[in-house]
Amino acid sequence: MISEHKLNLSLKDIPQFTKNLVGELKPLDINKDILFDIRLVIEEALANAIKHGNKMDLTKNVFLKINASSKRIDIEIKDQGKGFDYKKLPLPTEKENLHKYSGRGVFLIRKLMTQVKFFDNGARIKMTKLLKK
Amino acid sequence: MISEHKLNLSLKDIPQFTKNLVGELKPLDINKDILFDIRLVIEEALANAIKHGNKMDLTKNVFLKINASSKRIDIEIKDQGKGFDYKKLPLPTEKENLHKYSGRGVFLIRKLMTQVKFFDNGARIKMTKLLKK
Amino acid sequence: MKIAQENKNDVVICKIDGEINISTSPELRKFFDNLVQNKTKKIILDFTSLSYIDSSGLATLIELLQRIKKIDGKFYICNMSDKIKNIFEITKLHKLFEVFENQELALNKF
Amino acid sequence: MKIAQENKNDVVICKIDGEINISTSPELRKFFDNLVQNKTKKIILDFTSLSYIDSSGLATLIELLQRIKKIDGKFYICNMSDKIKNIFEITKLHKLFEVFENQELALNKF
Ligand SMILES: Nc1ncnc2c1ncn2[C@@H]1O[C@H](COP(=O)(O)OP(=O)(O)O)[C@@H](O)[C@H]1O
Ligand SMILES: Nc1ncnc2c1ncn2[C@@H]1O[C@H](COP(=O)(O)OP(=O)(O)O)[C@@H](O)[C@H]1O
Repeated sequence: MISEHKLNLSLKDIPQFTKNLVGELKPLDINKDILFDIRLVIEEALANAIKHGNKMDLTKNVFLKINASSKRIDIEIKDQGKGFDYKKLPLPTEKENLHKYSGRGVFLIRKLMTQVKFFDNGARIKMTKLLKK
Repeated sequence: MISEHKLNLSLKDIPQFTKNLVGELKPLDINKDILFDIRLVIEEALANAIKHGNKMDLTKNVFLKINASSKRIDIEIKDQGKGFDYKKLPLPTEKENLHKYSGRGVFLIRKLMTQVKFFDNGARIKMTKLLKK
Repeated sequence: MKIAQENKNDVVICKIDGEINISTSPELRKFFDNLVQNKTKKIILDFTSLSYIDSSGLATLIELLQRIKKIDGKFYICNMSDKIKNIFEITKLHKLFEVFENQELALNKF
Repeated sequence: MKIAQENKNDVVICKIDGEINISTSPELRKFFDNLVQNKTKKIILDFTSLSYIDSSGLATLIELLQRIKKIDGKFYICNMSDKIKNIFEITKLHKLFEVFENQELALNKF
């Protein structure tokens, strides 16, 4: 199943949207813990795209592609912002960061997906999860 | 919100899929009776595409596009079949057809949408619902 | 879909919770078959909690109507939401089925 | 999200049903604020029915932890599903929070 989306969601709409989006994958019979991870990484990447990329400007869009089979799930999310220095993010698991309210999104994405790559200076993220059957 | 989908669903997966698909429109704050109609017409068109168009061949795909705003919803569904004579469908509301198990899909689509057009001999349907706010 | 069965004298009331669609229809058909096999001749389908129906669900209801007629039984529908009623009216199926505003009116009709 | 509150002596147990995410976090925060304002110093969050949490949900929990510490209180978490536990472990937040297998173990710790 492949789907492409042009979105202008506000932050509070994200959970409902991702819940339905991941719900569409149910016919593929993917383990529910994996669907949890997939939903979480989409949510984190969408929140970043809306908040940091598009800076909450709802006239800007976020573009989302999913290509899912029972073997792998590929996701691409792109915003209309300037990107960021994705190689220089502080580790949220360091003692001095453990109490912080933010800084876990990209880290979770990297941990939960098999492969993560940034493009366009960071304004476009491509991530893949390989599924063992 | 715009989304495009390349699908290979089996018939029994349709209701769950359309429920999630229409769920994605919730941020647009569209009246729930209208979302009922939108879900129904997508379901009927998808069922036709899978059953009559692709003849249940799951190596074939169905392509679905939705463009939704608070003003109008445009839907396009395309299968990989030969189409059909969409101008010559019996009316399901005629007395002799009222007891029949089938033949209500296209009729419901025409009744519930503002505009319905067929292309590619019937293998592609475009439908629009205009929303009053 | 969930079906809650309640018996009032010789009438069986089936409260349908959820959707009658292409994937839930077999369940409803099976439930109904059991009733008919047990010679139940008076059935009410209560649609209070029916949230959705598609054309394959409508087809299933027509099928049920024909089965109950074969054993000289009757089934009534009650408590349709406005939206479901609208679908029945568009397809003119409100003429095929006997539809009542509420359970009491349906019960009194038997 | 639904929160069911149960009091056992001076401990308040909050059973969270649903998701802690960017749109439900304010609700949890408000609920917690009320408890703290009423000088509740012993709180257990029961995660039995927690189906989902995202990074903004994690942030909310960290916030709550800091609030309860300010009034010299404590809050424990119990009954995490394996998946939620996995998210806490990846982010190492299981080191920040006091997490227990079940309510009893958490209750005994106060
Ligand atoms: N799409 C993006 N566009 C611009 N900056 C981004 C984007 N995604 C992430 N960032 C930057 O990377 C930082 C870390 O992101 P993340 O790990 O998700 O944590 P958080 O969003 O909680 O700060 C953000 O604070 C932001 O500065
Ligand atoms: N996408 C399609 N490709 C080929 N034939 C179609 C398609 N959609 C509809 N049809 C034809 O039109 C008829 C009427 O369709 P419909 O009104 O949905 O009723 P039903 O599917 O219950 O027969 C179908 O029986 C089929 O022959």
